[in-house]
Amino acid sequence: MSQEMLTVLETKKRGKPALPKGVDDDLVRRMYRLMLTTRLMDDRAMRLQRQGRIGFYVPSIGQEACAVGSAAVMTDEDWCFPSYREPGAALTLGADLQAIVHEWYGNAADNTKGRQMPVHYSFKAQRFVSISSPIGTQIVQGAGAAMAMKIRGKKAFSITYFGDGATSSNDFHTGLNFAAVYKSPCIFFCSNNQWAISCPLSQQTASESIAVKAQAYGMPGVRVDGNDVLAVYQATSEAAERARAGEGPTLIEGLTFRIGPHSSSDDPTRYRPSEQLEEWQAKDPIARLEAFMKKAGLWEDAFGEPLVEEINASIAEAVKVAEETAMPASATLFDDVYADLPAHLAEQRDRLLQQEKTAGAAEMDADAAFPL
Amino acid sequence: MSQEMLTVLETKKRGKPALPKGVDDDLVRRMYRLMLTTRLMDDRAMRLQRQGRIGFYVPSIGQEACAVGSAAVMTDEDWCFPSYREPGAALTLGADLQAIVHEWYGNAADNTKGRQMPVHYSFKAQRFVSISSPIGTQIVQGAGAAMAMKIRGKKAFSITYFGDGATSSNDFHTGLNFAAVYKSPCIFFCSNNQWAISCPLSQQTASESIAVKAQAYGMPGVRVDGNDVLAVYQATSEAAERARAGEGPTLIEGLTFRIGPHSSSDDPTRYRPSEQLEEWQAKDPIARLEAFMKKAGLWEDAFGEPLVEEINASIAEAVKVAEETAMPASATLFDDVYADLPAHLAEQRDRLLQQEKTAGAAEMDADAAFPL
Amino acid sequence: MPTLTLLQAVNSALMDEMAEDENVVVLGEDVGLNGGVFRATEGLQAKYGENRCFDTPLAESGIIGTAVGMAVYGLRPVPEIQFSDFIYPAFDQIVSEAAKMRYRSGGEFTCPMVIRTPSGGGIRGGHYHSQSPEAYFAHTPGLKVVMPATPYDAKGLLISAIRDDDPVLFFEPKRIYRSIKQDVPEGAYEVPIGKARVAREGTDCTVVTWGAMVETCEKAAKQAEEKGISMEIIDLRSLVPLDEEAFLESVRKTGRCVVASEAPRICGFASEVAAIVSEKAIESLEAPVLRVTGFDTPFPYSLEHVYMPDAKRVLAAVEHAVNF
Amino acid sequence: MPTLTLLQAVNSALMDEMAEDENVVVLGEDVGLNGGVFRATEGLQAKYGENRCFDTPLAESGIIGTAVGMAVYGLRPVPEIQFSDFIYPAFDQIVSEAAKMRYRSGGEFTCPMVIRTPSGGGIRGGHYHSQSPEAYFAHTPGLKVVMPATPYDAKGLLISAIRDDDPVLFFEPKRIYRSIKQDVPEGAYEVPIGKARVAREGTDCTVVTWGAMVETCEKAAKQAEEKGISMEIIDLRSLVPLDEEAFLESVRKTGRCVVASEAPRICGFASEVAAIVSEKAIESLEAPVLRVTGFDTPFPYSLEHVYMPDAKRVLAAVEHAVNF
Ligand SMILES: Cc1ncc(C[n+]2csc(CCOP(=O)(O)OP(=O)(O)O)c2C)c(N)n1
Ligand SMILES: Cc1ncc(C[n+]2csc(CCOP(=O)(O)OP(=O)(O)O)c2C)c(N)n1
Ligand SMILES: [Mg+2]
Ligand SMILES: [Mg+2]
Repeated sequence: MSQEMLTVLETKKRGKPALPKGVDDDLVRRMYRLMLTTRLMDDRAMRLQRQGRIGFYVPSIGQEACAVGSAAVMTDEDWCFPSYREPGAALTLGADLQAIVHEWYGNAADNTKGRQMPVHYSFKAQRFVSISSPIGTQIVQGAGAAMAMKIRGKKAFSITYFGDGATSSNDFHTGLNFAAVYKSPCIFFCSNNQWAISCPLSQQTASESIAVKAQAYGMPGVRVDGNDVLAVYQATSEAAERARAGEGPTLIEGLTFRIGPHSSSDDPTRYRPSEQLEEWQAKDPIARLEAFMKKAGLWEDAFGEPLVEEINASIAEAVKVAEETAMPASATLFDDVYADLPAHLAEQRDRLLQQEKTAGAAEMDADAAFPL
Repeated sequence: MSQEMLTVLETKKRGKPALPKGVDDDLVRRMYRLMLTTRLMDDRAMRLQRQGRIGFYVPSIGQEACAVGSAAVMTDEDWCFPSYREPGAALTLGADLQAIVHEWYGNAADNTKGRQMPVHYSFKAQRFVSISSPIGTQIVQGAGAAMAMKIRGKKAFSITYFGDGATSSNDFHTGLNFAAVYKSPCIFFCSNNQWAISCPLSQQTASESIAVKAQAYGMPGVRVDGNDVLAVYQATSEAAERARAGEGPTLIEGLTFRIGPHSSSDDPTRYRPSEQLEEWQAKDPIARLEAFMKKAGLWEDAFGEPLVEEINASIAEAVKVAEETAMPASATLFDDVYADLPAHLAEQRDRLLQQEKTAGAAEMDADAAFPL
Repeated sequence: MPTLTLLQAVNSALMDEMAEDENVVVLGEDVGLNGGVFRATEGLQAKYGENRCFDTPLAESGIIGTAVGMAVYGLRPVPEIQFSDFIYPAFDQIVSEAAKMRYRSGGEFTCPMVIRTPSGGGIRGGHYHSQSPEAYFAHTPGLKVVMPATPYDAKGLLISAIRDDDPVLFFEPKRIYRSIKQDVPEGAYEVPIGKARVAREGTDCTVVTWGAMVETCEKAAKQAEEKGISMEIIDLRSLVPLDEEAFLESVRKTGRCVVASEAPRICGFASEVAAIVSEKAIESLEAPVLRVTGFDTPFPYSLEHVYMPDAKRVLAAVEHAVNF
Repeated sequence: MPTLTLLQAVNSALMDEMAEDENVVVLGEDVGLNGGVFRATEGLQAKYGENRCFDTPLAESGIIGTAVGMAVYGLRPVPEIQFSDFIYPAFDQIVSEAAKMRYRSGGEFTCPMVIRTPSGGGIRGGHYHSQSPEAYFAHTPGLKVVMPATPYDAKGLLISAIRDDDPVLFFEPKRIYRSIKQDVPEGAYEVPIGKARVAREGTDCTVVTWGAMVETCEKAAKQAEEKGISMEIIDLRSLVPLDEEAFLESVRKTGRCVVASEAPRICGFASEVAAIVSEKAIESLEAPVLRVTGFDTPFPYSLEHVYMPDAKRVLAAVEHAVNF
């Protein structure tokens, strides 16, 4: 296993830099826009959380290239099993900004019906599978979906996202092992941001890298500069080709960094050295893409402030609509536990509605706040 | 990762073969005797099972060198976390033959008090930790014991045994990962007998070997000829030195073969090619050690039939004593659930004893038999 | 109509549903060439190929986790857990993922799958081949929990479970895998999930039970009859959803209720039945609601026959209730 | 005597027991430098070093599995599971290993450890930061299950749990981590495991509860008082072993019983209490035994306040029982 790392953006060659196979000028511009949108959503959501307008948030600042560059490879046949740090992938796959913002509010228009905390999206139309909080569970599910594709004879793949902490989970092990044994068409994308809440990578694993872990399963492992969206695209697209050709799974490690706190409840200054933060702030994936685009002659003036303003305006509009939307009704509590409502849930629902009539609705505890 | 495999017994050198570091003539003879005892116990137990005198059995025929060669490295400070295929390790650590046979019968003298199926031994005095059926669970426990040794500042190690199938388990992953992160003094010994009931190794993992999996955790992985007791000793003893020196864990893969059925309930002819069996029967670890001992001038006539007869006689005697021993009393059902008997168990016990008095004791279903 | 054992009925249901719906796939340890260690999946791989019935690596969390992924994608996996005692490594995937997928995604993603697993004692399997873990799953919203007591029900319930759009835990009472035979129709039929069965009519005492304990209770009923006590046996067939009315109606008639189950007592499903009866039929009760269950100890080996509730213990409780 | 929150009381117990017994070690995700995401382990690493309080890789099965190995070897590990919702990957190690170690080895090997974990809802944490999984463990022979409702009990029970020779699940009601303060002695003291507490005396209706629900029931009791109903509240403190006599005695006095718990209803511990009452105190009952519980749905986010049993729901049940 070599520790080398794929990088594309800062080529040493002179002249107009070449684009990886499959990437054209438009795609570069699209990816820039997607990364910027992701960043601006994060900025806005973190402020909404501080203002007490939404309950919780998980930013992905600094990691946008991993999500966008890899999801850009997907077609309509491919499925995505994300973690909570891939809003960039959701946007790339076409998820609606308004739908995203509704989810932050958990209101009646949220397509998860206010059932989960903010950032636990579900976008069926985009094959962006419902996010859960338990770390790692999606990894083996992604392997299962890929097995299903193979059983059905599809030329498609699943891509599963997770963090460095998740490589310690049970499901990382079984997911990669099952995928390799069945040569299933899947891509395991680890966004190695080097921290799992307060635990640095060195407390997570003693291995040389995340990519080297692929050897334990007999699959290729690739390490890529995770703040280089073109490198991420290239590595993912090579893995996708292998998957579609029936050559089985790939583990991709995107080396990146969590610029922000773990979540809106976390204070990284308690545990994280500021030098490391500064080092990685200098490698900002959006700034690096901007520099590349300028060098490659792809930059347009409209990509500066005007674009920021345009995106911010649509986020503001979505927030406004979300805040004007009602909360889900009590009776919806009992929907979707099963396809049909069984008798015991009908009874519980009826009793609740009856009680709301006689004693009034339950009150929200204004003090309740998510501490983590 | 090289696929090379450590072998010692069949040296190409002429003359009296050299013994690995730490092995003297006596130890060779002792290991021969232990392997032979293990084999003869298996023979006898399988016949007892066929005769319906014990309920179940798991033979380790063909794998004796893995258990004996590795356990021979242990001192009184080291702990063993076995699977069900290491009676050889129990004997090597000094477990009493009579205690082993009592366990097959699950009688009142069995030190597990008839609580578990045959071969689920527990020998506290030998630091041979209680065996459970769920595959893999002991691996992470072994890592935990080693962490405890480190916390206490002991110069000792734990050794954990498991099969190739167990490498797919959650606990393999977490056990090796925790051990490597904490640099704990432990040895993970995989007896790769190439089958997990009816599933061949190729359905278990796509990796080049078991040993290569060590790289995923940043620890050394060693492949050793598992039918070569001296090679097993040498690899284990090198790992033990590393562990004691604070250099952390080692994964050892002993390549061997399950000559018998998975258990007394299994019929391998349903799924296993006979050529593979024959190939491995030719590599019998006891026969190979005998040949080595003859070449090395360590063989004595008494090691032939007389030794077989002596061991068989002591097994026969132990069987006789076990069969004359009563079964555990009903009231013992409620002991050892907790250190003290809580009120609800006292109540359940008293009601049972009362009922036995009035309605008679429960009857054993003569037809009940373990199907697997 | 062929006369089948419960095991053969399970096999027959799988054979039929795999023919019916190509989304149905079977996976697990040793289920392929070997046909499962109990032979429940015998012949499936030969008939439907390695794509539809296949062995897995030794990891229950992987079996269920990949099955969740397959189900979310659109298949109808029927994973086998070799013994229900080995389901615990998969607990997280079942409880956190399969059970909550529909709810947490607002109904966008679903997880139709049937986890088949032999459960219960009586085969001299000790701690780890004898447990009855159904209560863990009954306590988990989003899961259905089914346990047949007869070959006919085994086939019909399994077919219903496979066609169900939600995750179903299907516990097979392995003690009676081969001991009971019954006429079982060829071809597919459904026994609805959520509908109990009156296994035996009676007037003096209701006994609520499920799985292999139905047979034990029938034995007790015969002995009770000799003593002039008429036992009514309700075979729940499914624990979630539960056919409360079936046993409440019976208790209202008999005025007495005994619940019999192999599992440990504390928080077992027998406690749930007792709680429902004490909430909804207390005015009809002429005696305490009694539970006959496994003891609150791990499942033993040598004393298995003492541990497991037998006809004697059921009868003693029934007599106690009737003479109260 | 210092006035401490429940969280500080937990921290104080850990501080004291680590000083007392060097076999006590604390491990878990973020418990070291960060002091735990709730700060329950704050200062332990600084005081006792990285050998005695340390962070682990992100794997609950590894946290508990290694703790089992440490306990078997002779330490007294106190692993933290960051949220009880994340305990399921460790379910196998808890249920198959820790719970059965003493029994299966005939008493040769033991597994003294305390699994500390914040549980329950009320912090707007949705599905995966709000569950009350105590019934799963109460159903598992070999485990003890403890849940304090006050700072004083939290410290005393945790110390007892650490000194206990068997594995203890110690659920910390995170909703009241910081909201209740109480005088808590400095230095070690024990509150015995298996002894309930009369949280409030009353004559008309017994309410059995535990954890954060004790506070909710106290609120309900005040409202009931205004309506002329006198509620007696029994705080169980430990579910296994259970102080049956405490609530049976109360029910014999009041003739009425309501059981209140946050967890889903089916097979929850409330059902166990109801079953015991209907078995052992039925003659004293003047009303059905009622359960006030979470609904049998996954735990929601936006409708958390509707899901969780509040004082209104408790009061409605009490009134129903009293007016029956
Ligand atoms: C099974 C489980 N254990 C613990 C947690 C609490 N937790 C939430 S995020 C997190 C760290 C995740 O780290 P990593 O996988 O590196 O992802 P990142 O947050 O860095 O993107 C932890 C421990 C959880 N959600 N699930
Ligand atoms: C968790 C779990 N799943 C399934 C089983 C059933 N089972 C018993 S042994 C075995 C195969 C084990 O294979 P391996 O680890 O290679 O050990 P070997 O038997 O070859 O020594 C299986 C599947 C089990 N005991 N535990
Ligand atoms: Mg991370
Ligand atoms: Mg094997």
